[in-house]
Amino acid sequence: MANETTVPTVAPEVFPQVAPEKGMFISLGPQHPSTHGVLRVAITTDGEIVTSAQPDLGYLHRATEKLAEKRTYPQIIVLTDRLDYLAAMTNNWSFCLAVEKMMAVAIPERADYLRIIVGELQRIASHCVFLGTYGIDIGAFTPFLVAFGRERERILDLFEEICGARLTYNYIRIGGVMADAPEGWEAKVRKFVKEMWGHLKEYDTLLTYNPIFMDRTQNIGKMSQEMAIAWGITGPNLRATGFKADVRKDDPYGLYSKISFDIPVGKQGDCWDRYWVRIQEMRESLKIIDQALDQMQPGDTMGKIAKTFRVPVGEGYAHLEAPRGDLGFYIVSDGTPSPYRMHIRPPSFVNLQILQVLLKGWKVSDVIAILGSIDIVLGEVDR
Amino acid sequence: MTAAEILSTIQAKYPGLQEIPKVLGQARGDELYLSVSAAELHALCQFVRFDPGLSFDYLSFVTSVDWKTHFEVVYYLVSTLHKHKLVLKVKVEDRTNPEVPTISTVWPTADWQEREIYDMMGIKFKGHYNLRRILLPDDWEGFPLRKDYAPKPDRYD
Amino acid sequence: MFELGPILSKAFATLSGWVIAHGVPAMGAWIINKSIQVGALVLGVSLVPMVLVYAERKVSAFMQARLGPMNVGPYGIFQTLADGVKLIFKEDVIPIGSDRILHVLAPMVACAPAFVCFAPVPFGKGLVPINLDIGVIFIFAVSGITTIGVLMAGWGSGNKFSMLGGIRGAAQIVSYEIPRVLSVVPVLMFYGTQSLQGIAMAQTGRWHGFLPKWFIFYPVIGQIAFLIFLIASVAETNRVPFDIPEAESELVAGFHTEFSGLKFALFFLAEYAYVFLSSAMAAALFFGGGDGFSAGGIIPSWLWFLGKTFAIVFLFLWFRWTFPRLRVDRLMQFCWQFLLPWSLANIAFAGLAVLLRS
Amino acid sequence: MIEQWAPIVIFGAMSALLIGLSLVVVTARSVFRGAIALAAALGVAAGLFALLGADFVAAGQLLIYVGGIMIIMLFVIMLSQRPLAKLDRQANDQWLWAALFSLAVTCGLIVQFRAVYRGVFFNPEAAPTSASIGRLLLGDMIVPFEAVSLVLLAALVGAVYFGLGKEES
Repeated sequence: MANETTVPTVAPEVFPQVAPEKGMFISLGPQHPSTHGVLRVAITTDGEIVTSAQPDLGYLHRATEKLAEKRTYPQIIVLTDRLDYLAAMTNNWSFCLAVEKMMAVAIPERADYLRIIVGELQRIASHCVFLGTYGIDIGAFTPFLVAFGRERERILDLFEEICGARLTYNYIRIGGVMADAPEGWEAKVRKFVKEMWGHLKEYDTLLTYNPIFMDRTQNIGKMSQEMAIAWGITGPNLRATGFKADVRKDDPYGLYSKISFDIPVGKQGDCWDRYWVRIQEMRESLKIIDQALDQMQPGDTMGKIAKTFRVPVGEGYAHLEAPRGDLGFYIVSDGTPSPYRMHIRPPSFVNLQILQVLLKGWKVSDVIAILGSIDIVLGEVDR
Repeated sequence: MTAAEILSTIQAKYPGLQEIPKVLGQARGDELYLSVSAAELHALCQFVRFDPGLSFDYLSFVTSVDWKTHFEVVYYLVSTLHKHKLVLKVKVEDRTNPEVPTISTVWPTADWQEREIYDMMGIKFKGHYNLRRILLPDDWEGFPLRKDYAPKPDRYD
Repeated sequence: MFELGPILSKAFATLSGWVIAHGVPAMGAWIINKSIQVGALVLGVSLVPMVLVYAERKVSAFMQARLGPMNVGPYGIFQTLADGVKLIFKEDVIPIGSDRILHVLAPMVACAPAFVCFAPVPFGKGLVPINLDIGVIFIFAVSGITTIGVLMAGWGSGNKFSMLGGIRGAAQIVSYEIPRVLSVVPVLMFYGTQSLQGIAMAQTGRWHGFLPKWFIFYPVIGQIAFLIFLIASVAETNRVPFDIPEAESELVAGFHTEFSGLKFALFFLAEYAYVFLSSAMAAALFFGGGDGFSAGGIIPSWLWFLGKTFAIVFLFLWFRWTFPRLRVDRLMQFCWQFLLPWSLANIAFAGLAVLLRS
Repeated sequence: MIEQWAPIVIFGAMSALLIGLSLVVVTARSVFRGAIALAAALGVAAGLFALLGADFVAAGQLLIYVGGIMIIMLFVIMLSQRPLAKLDRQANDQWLWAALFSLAVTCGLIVQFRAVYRGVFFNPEAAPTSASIGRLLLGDMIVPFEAVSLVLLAALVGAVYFGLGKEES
């Protein structure tokens, strides 16, 4: 097209065709056990092979961006809780980062460490849900009740203790966090971290290295690095292709620059790699929590912020590494108490697009394995 | 590359392009902001995507803002190789039939994001292979994120 | 002391004597006796799934760090009963697009053979409902009819997921039937009979005074045969890791997606009855049936038999709550490229062993 | 009395059922229903074998025909037909000739059977037949038995050939 001298890294077959093809048509969802919510995927198959797949969204659309234009900034934090409801902490955090960036307020160090601790706990909780539901997708029921019902429940108990809520926290506020951790909370987190190492070993024997599980997921749904970047894939899905990319390292926010941790990467970007990267990430999160607990000193947890405040005219974009990838908030302010325009860059929505090309050519029974490994939350896809 | 270096690299190829300067007191990140015309957009995107020095291979997001008099489409580009950023802004004056060329042929990730902008703000992306509503029902009237959108009263109003 | 077999045969002899004394012809007495036996068997077979469902819930709960049913009755023992009552009173839905006759008949066709299959099972010494000479083959033959019920359900529901489930089920069951039958052939060759009771009786005795003469303890041949039989039986009963026909995450509920109420309960009943049947067969074929370590002692043979059967049932439950599901093409590959060659090789080994012995 | 009449009654009922099911097979408008009726008819035929004391043949009939061949046939129908498709008459305009031919065959069979008929006998306590069948198949009849398996082998090879040929094109 424009530049003849460059070689496009995006292969032409990457672009999906919308023309309906002949063959058997299967409408997977919106009421199907494996679509993790209300997603519908329209699939046409030629025998066992998928020839086209079109995700159909919007069943959970709640007009968050429009609502935000009518709310004050602190009120919007409540809306962000409902986006990725499995990782509400990082949603709060990302929005607050964007507003704080525009207002240029300083955050007390203790608040920043608390944010890191709850953010990483949230990542573990979210990956626990992934682990459980992916197990169910593959047909193993026990990991679900172990990871979802035992470990995640303990994290939710910790959250309940620190902010009173179990799912929609509204804990991270503009300028700091809602409240300091109650007495003894840090010791409980330490105890949990210690025990979680053992539980992760249990997951490995139960699922990760189970031959049937590996057979179902290895070499299935392979994604190349170029393809992943071109489609804007972020988070564990991108890292599974072997590409070291993590907002916590590339564009450090909070106090992540003071903490040492690794970015686990996969080898070939198949379903098993995507799963394995998440398991490894839980280990890294445990390390981060330990370090943050060590470095945290007593102090204030809220910066100097007026009760009612205005954000200066202008625009700002801040993003962070949510459990599902690069979550960003783009805010345009006209100086009034509510944003003029707020755009959410949702990792699930962007990651989900690749299904259009990723599912093609795989067997029908692999569809579930691939869909589950992308790990989407419909609350964030539809907003 | 710093913002100045990116600007000079781009201006060597497209001398007409101007940076959007930061107004005093305005809140804004330290990314390079460029104003692009709709006609130039596609070629420029091809250039910044495949130029080895710039290599903006990752389109973080595409969005649009309704400024009442005109629309503004915002492209936020990141290079995963050089870790530098670039913001492109396209001004669309025509409110009745706003049109911008698609860049989903450069970054496939723009596919659904452009569809969402079309869905919410009614900006058409010329050359997009599948420009349909994505989140709202196909028979929805109007574009909700426009500032002049008046929701139809339903039975609860 | 507590052997049921002699007591029961005595009781039935007394009954028929009493009936004949009252002027009923011998054939009538025979019919009365058999009716009571069949009634008892059907009742017992219907109760077994209830016990198994409860066991499944409790076993899975303890494997998953939870308690399982606790509310209905002490430790939730009446939960299955309550569920059964619920299923009976549930609305019976027949989808508009379905083939009504097939839809209604399917659960019956799937369930009825499960009851018939228990006829030649030796529940203890002298405790076999009908001692068929072709017992093993009879069970294989009759249980094959269930597959037709599965296919009828898949087709008659008029639902794509059901049909995919039915197709998968048919392919799977027909394939796994072959290694399953072949894995039993060495047993038949060793004992020279097809009667389950005859096989179980032939396994009494001890090697060197302590090791029971069960088929499982024949070196190599016994273990291979049992493993193949166990794996193929899991596949035949559509249980994890071979639950492809009703793969929840892929096919909603497979062939029984459109069934509700009592009709669903019948499919459920059939599944658990077959789990019990396969375990009972394994106990009789490979573990000496009612043969125990204190034969003639305190523990009667029927308790030994039930104990062994439930131990094998536990294996089924354990598999289900541990393994993920195989993919459908891998499933076929496993059957045809692994199980079938090994079961054929095992028959060859067994032939050699029989030749050397004689 | 009852010992004499019961087998006759059971035989009559089963034969009537068999004939009825066979009629359903040829008249059913849905192929699938026809196939199900065929499976049921084969099952009843197994019952007839059992009635005659041929226990092994009855079990074999069930195992191979109902549990094997019929399932494969149903499988093929499910793969090739659409459920809920418009039901159509399954017979074409040659049904009259087919009926006449079947009638002729039936008459021939009746004539033949009359020559060897010795009365219906009901023998539930008959000696097990599997051992003698085994001896026959691997003894006197070994040559035809192996010849039949050769035919099956040829069919398998043919199937593999066609299966491979399809993949190449």
